[in-house]
Amino acid sequence: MSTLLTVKQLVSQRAGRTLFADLSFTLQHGDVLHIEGVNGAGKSTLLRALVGLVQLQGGTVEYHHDDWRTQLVFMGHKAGIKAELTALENVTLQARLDGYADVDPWQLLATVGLLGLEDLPAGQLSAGQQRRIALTRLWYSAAPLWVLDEPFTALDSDGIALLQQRFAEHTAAGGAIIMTSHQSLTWQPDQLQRLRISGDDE
Amino acid sequence: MSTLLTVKQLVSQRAGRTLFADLSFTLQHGDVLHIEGVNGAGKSTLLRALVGLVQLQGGTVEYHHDDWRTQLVFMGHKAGIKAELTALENVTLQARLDGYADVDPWQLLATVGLLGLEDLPAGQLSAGQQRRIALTRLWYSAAPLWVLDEPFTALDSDGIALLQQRFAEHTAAGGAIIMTSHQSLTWQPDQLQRLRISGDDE
Amino acid sequence: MTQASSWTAFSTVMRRDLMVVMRRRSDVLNPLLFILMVVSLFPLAVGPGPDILGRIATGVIWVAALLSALLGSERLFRDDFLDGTLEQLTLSPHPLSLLAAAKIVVHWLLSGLPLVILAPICALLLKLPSEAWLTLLATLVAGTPILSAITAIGAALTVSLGRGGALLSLLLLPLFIPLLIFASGAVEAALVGTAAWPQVLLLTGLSLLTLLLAPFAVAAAIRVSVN
Amino acid sequence: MTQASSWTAFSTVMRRDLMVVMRRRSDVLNPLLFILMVVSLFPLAVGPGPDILGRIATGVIWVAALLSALLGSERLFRDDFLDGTLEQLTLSPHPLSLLAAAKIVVHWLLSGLPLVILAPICALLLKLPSEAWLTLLATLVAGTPILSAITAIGAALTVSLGRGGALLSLLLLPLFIPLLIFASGAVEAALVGTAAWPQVLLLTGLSLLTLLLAPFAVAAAIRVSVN
Amino acid sequence: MWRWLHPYAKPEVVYRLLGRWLPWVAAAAALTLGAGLVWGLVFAPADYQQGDSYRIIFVHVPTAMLSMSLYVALAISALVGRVWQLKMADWALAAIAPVGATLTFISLATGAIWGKPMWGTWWEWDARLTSQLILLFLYIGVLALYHAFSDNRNGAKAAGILAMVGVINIPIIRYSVEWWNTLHQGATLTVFERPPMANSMLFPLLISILGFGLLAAALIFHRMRNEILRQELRRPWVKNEFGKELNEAERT
Amino acid sequence: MAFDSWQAFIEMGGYGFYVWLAFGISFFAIAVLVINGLRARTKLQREFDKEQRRQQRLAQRKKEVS
Ligand code: HEM
Ligand SMILES: Nc1ncnc2c1ncn2[C@@H]1O[C@H](COP(=O)(O)OP(=O)(O)OP(=O)(O)O)[C@@H](O)[C@H]1O
Ligand SMILES: Nc1ncnc2c1ncn2[C@@H]1O[C@H](COP(=O)(O)OP(=O)(O)OP(=O)(O)O)[C@@H](O)[C@H]1O
Ligand SMILES: [Mg+2]
Ligand SMILES: [Mg+2]
Repeated sequence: MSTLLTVKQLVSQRAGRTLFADLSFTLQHGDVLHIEGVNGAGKSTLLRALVGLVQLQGGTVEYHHDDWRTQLVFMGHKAGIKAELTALENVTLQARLDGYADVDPWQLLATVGLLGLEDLPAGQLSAGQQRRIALTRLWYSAAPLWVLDEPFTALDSDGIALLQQRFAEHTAAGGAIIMTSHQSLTWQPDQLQRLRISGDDE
Repeated sequence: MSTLLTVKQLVSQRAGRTLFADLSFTLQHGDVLHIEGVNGAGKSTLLRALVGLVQLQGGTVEYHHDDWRTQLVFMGHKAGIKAELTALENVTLQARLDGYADVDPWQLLATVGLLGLEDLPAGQLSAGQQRRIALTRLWYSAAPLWVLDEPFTALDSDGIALLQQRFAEHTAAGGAIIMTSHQSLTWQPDQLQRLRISGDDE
Repeated sequence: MTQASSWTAFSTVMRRDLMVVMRRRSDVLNPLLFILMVVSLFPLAVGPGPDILGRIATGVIWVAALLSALLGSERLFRDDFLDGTLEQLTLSPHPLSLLAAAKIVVHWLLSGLPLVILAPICALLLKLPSEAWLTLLATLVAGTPILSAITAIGAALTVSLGRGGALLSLLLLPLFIPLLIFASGAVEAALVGTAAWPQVLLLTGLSLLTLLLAPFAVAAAIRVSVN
Repeated sequence: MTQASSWTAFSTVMRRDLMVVMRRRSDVLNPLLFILMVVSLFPLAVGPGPDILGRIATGVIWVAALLSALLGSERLFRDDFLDGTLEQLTLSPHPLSLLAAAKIVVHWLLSGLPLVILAPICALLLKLPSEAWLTLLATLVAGTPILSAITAIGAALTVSLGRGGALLSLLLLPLFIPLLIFASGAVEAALVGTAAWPQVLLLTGLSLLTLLLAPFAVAAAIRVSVN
Repeated sequence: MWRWLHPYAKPEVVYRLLGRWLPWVAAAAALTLGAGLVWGLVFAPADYQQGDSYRIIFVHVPTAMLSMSLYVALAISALVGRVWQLKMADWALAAIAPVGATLTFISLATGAIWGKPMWGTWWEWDARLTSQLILLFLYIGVLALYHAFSDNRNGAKAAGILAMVGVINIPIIRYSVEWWNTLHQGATLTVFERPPMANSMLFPLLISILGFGLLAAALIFHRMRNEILRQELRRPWVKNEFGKELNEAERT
Repeated sequence: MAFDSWQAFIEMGGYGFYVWLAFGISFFAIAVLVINGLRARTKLQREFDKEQRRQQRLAQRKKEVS
């Protein structure tokens, strides 16, 4: 399998504390990289740095694709949906922004179990339902690399199972996933890497 | 043990769907009530109704104490802390608003493992650390009834263990807890009730 | 909870909101500078003739008041709503109307007070004849609390998505107009030499009435929004 | 991603923002009401003499334009920042400056366009002599986009701060001043009968220049704020 | 170019270098400024038109001149900071802004005071005065924005963007104000045209200008050092720097 | 020397108030700037001390834990 991403000697210092130093890894197609660490270890910082949202103090992140932004789905702690818009509108607009103009939002909503709720403003949906709206992105996107920060937050066990099933499909099709989760995976990926950030030792 | 709360025949209809109907229970001192249900079942709605944030379509909630607001800690999906203020300021101000003017914020921060981060604006802390700030409330409050919506969100396993230990102390001292959680408890309370809301059947 | 601790809650809400806006001591200056800038826009816009400036001075200063009230309004409850602080306030053992009053006071401290403080300088910059200064100040002292109270009601109503709320707040905005009429009428009276006190008295009465009732309206609006 | 899909992204950002605002109807109408209030305040304050009113009319209308741009500014990025939409925009495969341009357009549609539409009514209310109407309209059409562009820069810079409007206005008002002066100068010229077109042309040029450069500044500012 | 700058961009190196220069620049500033001002105040002859009031010129003109050039310097360091990602440019930005703002304020204040005897009014919405006022506002904006961020690096970036936008605006402001003013009223109150100045006045003025320049440099150096410390406070090298002082302070 | 006496120097040919006010304000402003810079340094020193103490607290706590 070919390499998607090479990360070399990343250093992050935040407010005077060293979160991680000399962190390197490579990511192949089909890989799942599970980043672990206690609260405040620096997992989110690392993910955000990988997608270019945060500047680190050192190191390089190298994508083996010219137009790397199109190769990427990032989902952070915040869902990134608009509370004022309905689920349907949110999905449609999100897909268009991501560059997929011809998705079928109804199909997507059905997949994540939101059928029948498509006309409510997202702000009135339950926490898990709001996350599900954002997660629809994983069903239409063709990007090989998913960078997901705590994707299981607020999901019920059915939701988690559904998502892991999608993960399995994605990696089987050659996609790669970098994720954090305080809940352990119930699914065993073929190519699982674990990376533990020990934010404690200063 | 005496009764804290009696709930009779609650009915909730939202946007035309019936979330639950004829829901009744009583809560004794020392009880833990775990409310279960899929995403969108109506768990948060129920909790918010119990504390008076939401008006339901029917039923009664009866507190066996005159000044019930002082008997209560509610924590919802949103942490309720100010991103602009430091952890220390957040804890101090939150305690004062709750009516506990003489808490030791340093001690509280140490308990939840935020020592050394007290001077950073809360918005710059990690997701779990922000939740921990909000959770300090459970260490100083003398209220017997805790109503907690997904208290384990964003916490690492140490954090969850810490919180469950605090739960055990609280119930041992006669307190009661109503909570929701998609993660199952690793702690076995003496007086555990489970309430399943099946939002599915319309 | 005793009376005393309700007072603590009041001051805590106030302190918290002020701290958010003023992380640093120098932030205190921001509202003041803002007023100065708004006021100096007009001479630049209409040209520097003193006769003209003096005549529009009242209008300018009151527009500044209006603007600074409206600019601060959106933040008044929106951030609290989004981060969950608002629902915690609702659940506080203290009367919500008291906490709402604290919000109104904060809003006034950040938008009304700077104007009251700077009124003399503004009057100077705008070349308002000196016989009207006191009256201007009096109208500001009496009138700006009304601005804050009404904006707070509007902001509380619109904070969540409720469309009804949004429309209601539109109904509130025009309530400013009588205020503006009374205030500029008073200064005008002082300028031409007739007695300005009836208008000022009226404003003061209105102000007291509003301040008395507004906290309850705000509290009710918050409860609707949180639901 | 092809060129065409970048255009889709542009229009999607615009559509989304407009839809959000339309859900909260008061957000649309508030700026309009504000402008009308400002404009109707001055006849009250200075008394109904047409000579003075006419002379200050341009200034008042332009100041109203500045202020209504400010009023809409907080909303521009704050909610996006808080709910995570802003970071998604940053990660979009389309150039961020293009999406920033969409934001600028939305801001203009909500604060500049209403003014352009209301200009005749304002001119009437303020008794601006009719020979200057066209020039006024021309300056508004050419100038308000600059307002929106600069406001967007300021809003993007301050979005992560949560300090409220005073700081933002502090940054923006000095940058607005040349615009104010050029525009009121042009109308003045039309009033005294000299040619106004050089100024209008200048404004148009400035406008184009700003619209060309501002998206990049906004994009840079967003990246700083998201960090 | 970048390579060459690189070793100097090391915080501790810059810090020590500035520390070495600071006493010399400060001494030179004190000397020239003292000489220029004493010469101007005591020895230069009175102006035949303005009498002794013209002596304000020895503060007013140097500060007015510096106020502009410092803003340009501010914008340049912002640009350098953005393009080459040099930390040093960020520190310079943070150090220049307060100095520039103060000098702008001084030129405004002295101008206003001078205007009272000369024109009979403290303030007039005159072109030069107005554009100077706006310059002060621009400075204040940059400062306020910089300090609003709790992370100084982000603060410097944000303030830098604002400074660059502002510097594009300066000529426009200048031009607009000049033009606006001449339209509304005759050129009655223009700041007087450069008269053929006698050497006895010109020399002290030039020396004062030099003096104020050196003073600004000294102040900027000092502030840059503070800025470096603020951002490197938790680095080991600062421990050496400060720890020593700490121990000394504890002993006494 | 442009002045005959100390008195004349203070009076500045009738413009004494303006000249000295201008110089006074200038001096005051620069003094504020200088003092502000010096105080910033002492404040940094204090912050540094605070940081040291924070580190100590942390170290102590870590010892307690382990
Ligand atoms: C608030 C009032 C004033 C302000 C803001 C002000 C501002 C300025 C500015 C910005 C400059 C330009 C420096 C340069 O081009 O490098 C300047 C120069 C000058 N000002 Fe003023 N000024 C004020 C009042 C006065 C008054 C009242 C006088 C004397 C009657 C005066 C005399 C001068 C002179 C002689 C120069 C040098 C001219 C030149 O080199 O171009 N200023 N002032
Ligand atoms: N903008 C910032 N400025 C300063 N420090 C920051 C900033 N963002 C994060 N930090 C610090 O970096 C550390 C790591 O934060 P991060 O969000 O990466 O943790 P995390 O591993 O994702 O934790 P969690 O499991 O709670 O999500 C935290 O201690 C936090 O204080
Ligand atoms: N303000 C509201 N207006 C209309 N419907 C609402 C409102 N709030 C919630 N609902 C509906 O009520 C249902 C239950 O929501 P609730 O938040 O109680 O679910 P939940 O059980 O807490 O789910 P989760 O596990 O995702 O947190 C959802 O389907 C939602 O659409
Ligand atoms: Mg995280
Ligand atoms: Mg829920």
